[in-house]
Amino acid sequence: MNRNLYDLLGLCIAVSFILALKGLASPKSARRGNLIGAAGATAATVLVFFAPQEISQSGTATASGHHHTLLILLAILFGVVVGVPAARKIQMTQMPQLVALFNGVGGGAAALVSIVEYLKLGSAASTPDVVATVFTVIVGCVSFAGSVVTFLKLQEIMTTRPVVFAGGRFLIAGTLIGVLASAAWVIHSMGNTSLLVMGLLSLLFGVLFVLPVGGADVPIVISLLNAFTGLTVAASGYVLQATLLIVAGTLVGASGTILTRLMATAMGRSLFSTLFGAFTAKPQAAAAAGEARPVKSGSPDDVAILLNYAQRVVIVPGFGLAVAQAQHTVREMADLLTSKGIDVAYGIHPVAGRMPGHMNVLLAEANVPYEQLVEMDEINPTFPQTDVVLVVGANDVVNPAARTTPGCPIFGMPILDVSQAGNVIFLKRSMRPGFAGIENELLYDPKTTLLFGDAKDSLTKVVSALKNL
Amino acid sequence: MNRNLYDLLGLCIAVSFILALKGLASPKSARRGNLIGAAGATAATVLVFFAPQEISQSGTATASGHHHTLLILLAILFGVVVGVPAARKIQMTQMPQLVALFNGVGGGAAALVSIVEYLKLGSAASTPDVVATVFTVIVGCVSFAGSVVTFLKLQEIMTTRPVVFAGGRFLIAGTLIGVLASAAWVIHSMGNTSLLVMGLLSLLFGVLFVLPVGGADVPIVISLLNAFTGLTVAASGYVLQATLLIVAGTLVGASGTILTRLMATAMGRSLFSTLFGAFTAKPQAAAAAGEARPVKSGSPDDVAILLNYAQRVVIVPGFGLAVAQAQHTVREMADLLTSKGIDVAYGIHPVAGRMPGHMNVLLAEANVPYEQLVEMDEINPTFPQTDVVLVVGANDVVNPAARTTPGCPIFGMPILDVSQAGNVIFLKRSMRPGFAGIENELLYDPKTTLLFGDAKDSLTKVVSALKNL
Amino acid sequence: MSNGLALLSIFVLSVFIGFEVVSKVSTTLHTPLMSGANAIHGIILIGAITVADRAVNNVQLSLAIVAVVLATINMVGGFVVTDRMLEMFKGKPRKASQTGGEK
Amino acid sequence: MSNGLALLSIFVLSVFIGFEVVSKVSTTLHTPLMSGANAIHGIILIGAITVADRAVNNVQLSLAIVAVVLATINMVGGFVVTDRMLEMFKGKPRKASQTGGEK
Ligand SMILES: NC(=O)c1ccc[n+]([C@@H]2O[C@H](COP(=O)([O-])OP(=O)(O)OC[C@H]3O[C@@H](n4cnc5c(N)ncnc54)[C@H](OP(=O)(O)O)[C@@H]3O)[C@@H](O)[C@H]2O)c1
Ligand SMILES: NC(=O)c1ccc[n+]([C@@H]2O[C@H](COP(=O)([O-])OP(=O)(O)OC[C@H]3O[C@@H](n4cnc5c(N)ncnc54)[C@H](OP(=O)(O)O)[C@@H]3O)[C@@H](O)[C@H]2O)c1
Repeated sequence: MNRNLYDLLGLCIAVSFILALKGLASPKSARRGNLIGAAGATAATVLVFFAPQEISQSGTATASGHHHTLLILLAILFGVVVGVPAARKIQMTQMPQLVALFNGVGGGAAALVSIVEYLKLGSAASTPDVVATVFTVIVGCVSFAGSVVTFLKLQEIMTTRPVVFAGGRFLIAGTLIGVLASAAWVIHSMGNTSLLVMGLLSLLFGVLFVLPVGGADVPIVISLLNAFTGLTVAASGYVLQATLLIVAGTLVGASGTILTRLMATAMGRSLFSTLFGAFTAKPQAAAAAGEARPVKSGSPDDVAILLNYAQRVVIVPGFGLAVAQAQHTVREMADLLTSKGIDVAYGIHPVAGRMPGHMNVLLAEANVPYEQLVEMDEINPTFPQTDVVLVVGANDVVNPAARTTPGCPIFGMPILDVSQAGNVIFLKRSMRPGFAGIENELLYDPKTTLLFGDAKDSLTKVVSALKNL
Repeated sequence: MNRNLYDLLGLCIAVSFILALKGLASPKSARRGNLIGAAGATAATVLVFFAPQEISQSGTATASGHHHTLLILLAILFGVVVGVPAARKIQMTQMPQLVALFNGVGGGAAALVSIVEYLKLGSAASTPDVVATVFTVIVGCVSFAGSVVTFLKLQEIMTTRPVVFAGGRFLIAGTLIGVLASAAWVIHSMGNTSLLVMGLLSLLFGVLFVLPVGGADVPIVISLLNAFTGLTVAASGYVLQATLLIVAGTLVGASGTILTRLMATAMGRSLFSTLFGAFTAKPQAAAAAGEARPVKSGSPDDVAILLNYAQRVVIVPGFGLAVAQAQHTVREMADLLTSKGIDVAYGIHPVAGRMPGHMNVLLAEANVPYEQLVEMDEINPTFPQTDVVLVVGANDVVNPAARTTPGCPIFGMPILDVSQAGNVIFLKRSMRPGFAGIENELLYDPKTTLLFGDAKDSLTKVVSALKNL
Repeated sequence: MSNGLALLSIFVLSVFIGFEVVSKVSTTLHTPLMSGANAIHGIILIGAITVADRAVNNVQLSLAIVAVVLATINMVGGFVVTDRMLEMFKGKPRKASQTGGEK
Repeated sequence: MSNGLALLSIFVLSVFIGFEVVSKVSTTLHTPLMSGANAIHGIILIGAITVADRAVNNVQLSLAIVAVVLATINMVGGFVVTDRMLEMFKGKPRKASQTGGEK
């Protein structure tokens, strides 16, 4: 194929990715956008088999030509066979893990591509090429190893608590220095051993970097690694002289950066403290759970009565809803209330759940119309006119300590101001605190009723109680 | 200077222009953005004198080198001496003219640059270069000639009415064909005569294209020509291989396109009918002015009393405010009302005045805080709670015919729904209609009071009446 | 313009596009944004195919083939799961708001 | 990548940036947007200077010099008038809203 035509098509595919992201501006156009992006990606994959000779040119001209086509096609087929069922079957609560895993394999692929290209170029590589290769290999390996660890944490295959050991921070610093030193060695020697060392050190660094991050901070790390992988792909694009990879990688880099910043802000903490907090934090007193103060706990019937005589109910879903897989039951209850003429809305905190927008996906899965999902800034002024707030498995996002207790880990994080409402009902299993590990004063408030138990069970009971009223 | 460094600086300057436009997202950052853009442009101008030899290379190598530097500096100085005072002294009501003029000279400059480059390349020019040159010359000349005519119209040096003559549309079509034919000739022959013919025909086309456009549609044409000039500059950038020109020109092209579309939408008509409406329109009966129906006209004292006892007053400024230069007097009155404890806001229609956002500029000039300027969509719901609406030299933007009279020229245009308010006061000089030339039923409404006279005079009288109350 | 500079320009402009476009994404869709962006970097697949195609020995080939598998999982899986999520946001609201209308 | 294609890519990406950035411009500032964009295309000045500098005969030189003058007027005048307008939007509001606060 003619080189110009090939590049032109590459540009069109880059545009399709831009359109894919643009589509996400509204739920209406989002799916079409994603399909455009997928079509572009498919077209790119077909197209690359017809790449002009200059691109499929090889260091040693002898082995050039499409000798490995069949093998490549089989590899693609294998990837499809692995990837599609995983993507189809995954539960929406497990999205963070899946994204982490896909991100990791992407980063790994980018690192491998650069390594192969580097091996092939050998001493013919120019310094900028080598620098770009070094960047891709380091960041790709960190992204790969880090993502695998986050996956293990989120799947709870390993502990979700920060893993900190004596001298940990020196080990991390040492590894980082090792990575940088080996990078200099690669650039200087252009050898293969140095590259291998650098790759292994980078993998080690990726692991060490993520280990001390606490379970619920992991999504921030995933998003950061996502941005890194994007930049890696862009750097590979530089080495391979492919505009498409540059544009696509940069778009991902930008989106990862924005999401990371957004999560950090919505959680009221800096990125730095997320990543390195475990080293500096004074170990929290694990918030002596269930202390002697009295709370008002109620039965499903009490809750049903409160709800039944309300005019306006706001449901605040949180991470516990995801854990309990209660999204369908919540919706059933909301429909029941609506059919009784009660005004029902969902108040969505930006970091409720474990990924940005996680609650929206879970509730959309349960067919909740997205118009009922109200963002924090919009729902907060309506709490004074709300009779009952039903907090389903959320804690930190409604904890008034964020406003009142300077120095607590979530101080400064904007919260859903549910204490303004007439009644607050908490569905949770125990008096244990939420992710941030701090006591929630609201649980002891006279207007609060607690319904203990798994959110799904509790909701099922409330639904049948409501039906009997 | 090293070519790579030069190009890198060019990229930075392109970024400065992007930042300049980004700054306009809010009045707070706008001025800084513009200064960044201006700094970028200045840097570019200095930089070009240090361009690497490859760029200042010449077709015939003999004459190369910086021989004309002094002459060029003088030309720049002359341009500054002409441009700065014009920009400093112009009145805000005359902005459309000034923009038209600057746009025209820009288009002219782009056409000249391409012509000179073409003359120099001679037969060495490649076909893509020639095509780009042809595009630049045509669009640049159209933009230049068209802008000059719009300037003459807006300055009222020539009639502001559509100029239509028998066979006009055939002449336009003929000229257009001539332009295209001569373009083919240029591309085919690469000669100078053909270029000259093409340039002259393009100038003629520019004139003929704008002549039939009515005075108040001219801003749309200016915006369109602005977009065209942007594209011309981008095309010159292609010929001269300058990324900076491509980016800058394209940004302008996009902004012109968006503004053109926005104006056309806000006026409720298609771009096509704006440009070619004069050919197809049945001549309107010039809206038999001041017919026999009774209106309620009041004295400045009546108006002052109405205002004085209002709780909330909305001022709707229009083109007449600009004509009467009444912006300062309006503000004086508003301040007076505010000091009496009356709630005052300005309702700004997107196409009030003669340029998009024109009223905002005029009122900002009079120190009206921009927070008081309320956009149409926001102010419309507040009219039922408004006691008095003071319409200062506006007409079409409050004309209910846009809602009620299918087939009238402004039907479908969104309007300020002032008839919902308790009282409506019109300040105008006569019963003549506004730009669209259609009767305004609201003038005959029982809740309407008319105060005839120049807006500035009337307002001055109202102010002194208010002071005496 | 040198090739490197052209690529740099493309990079810089893409940064702006990325930030502008992504900052307009509705907050409701941040999870699909994450997985969609994730899918997009699966485009490294074409890089993997290119290097696999011109691999000259078995080490290169096997590394490249692994890269092809990983990148395919990333790309295909990413788009499929994003589509699955977005499907839930589409169409349904209409049905559901009719339900809302019943009351 | 050929030079033409690099320039085309830059053009296409700029189109996106232009639309994204401009569609975020506050409606209050549409008049300054028009004059500011106008000023930006005055950057054709650098094209005019380039061709003037390498003009080989008087026809070329005089046309190019005219272009320099026109482009300078466009650029300098455009930025100055935009600045003048934006100055009115800046700072003043604070003063004025203090006035509002007096009531
Ligand atoms: N969304 C994001 O992007 C993101 C990213 C990173 C971190 N985070 C963090 O995650 C936290 C999210 O706040 P959140 O309020 O949603 O969650 P949370 O503060 O972690 O609280 C979750 C609550 O759900 C309860 N729960 C757990 N499993 C349950 C079940 N099966 N049935 C009923 N209740 C159950 C827990 O109490 P029991 O154990 O007593 O049942 C707990 O009170 C924030 O601190 C945020 O900073 C969010
Ligand atoms: N803003 C834009 O971007 C733009 C662009 C193109 C076209 N337009 C068009 O321009 C029109 C703007 O509507 P508009 O309501 O602002 O203006 P308009 O409909 O043209 O009405 C202007 C009114 O001001 C009065 N007037 C003129 N000079 C006056 C003076 N010295 N003192 C007092 N009154 C005076 C006129 O009546 P008397 O003659 O009786 O005094 C007339 O009723 C729309 O039709 C719009 O489509 C706007």
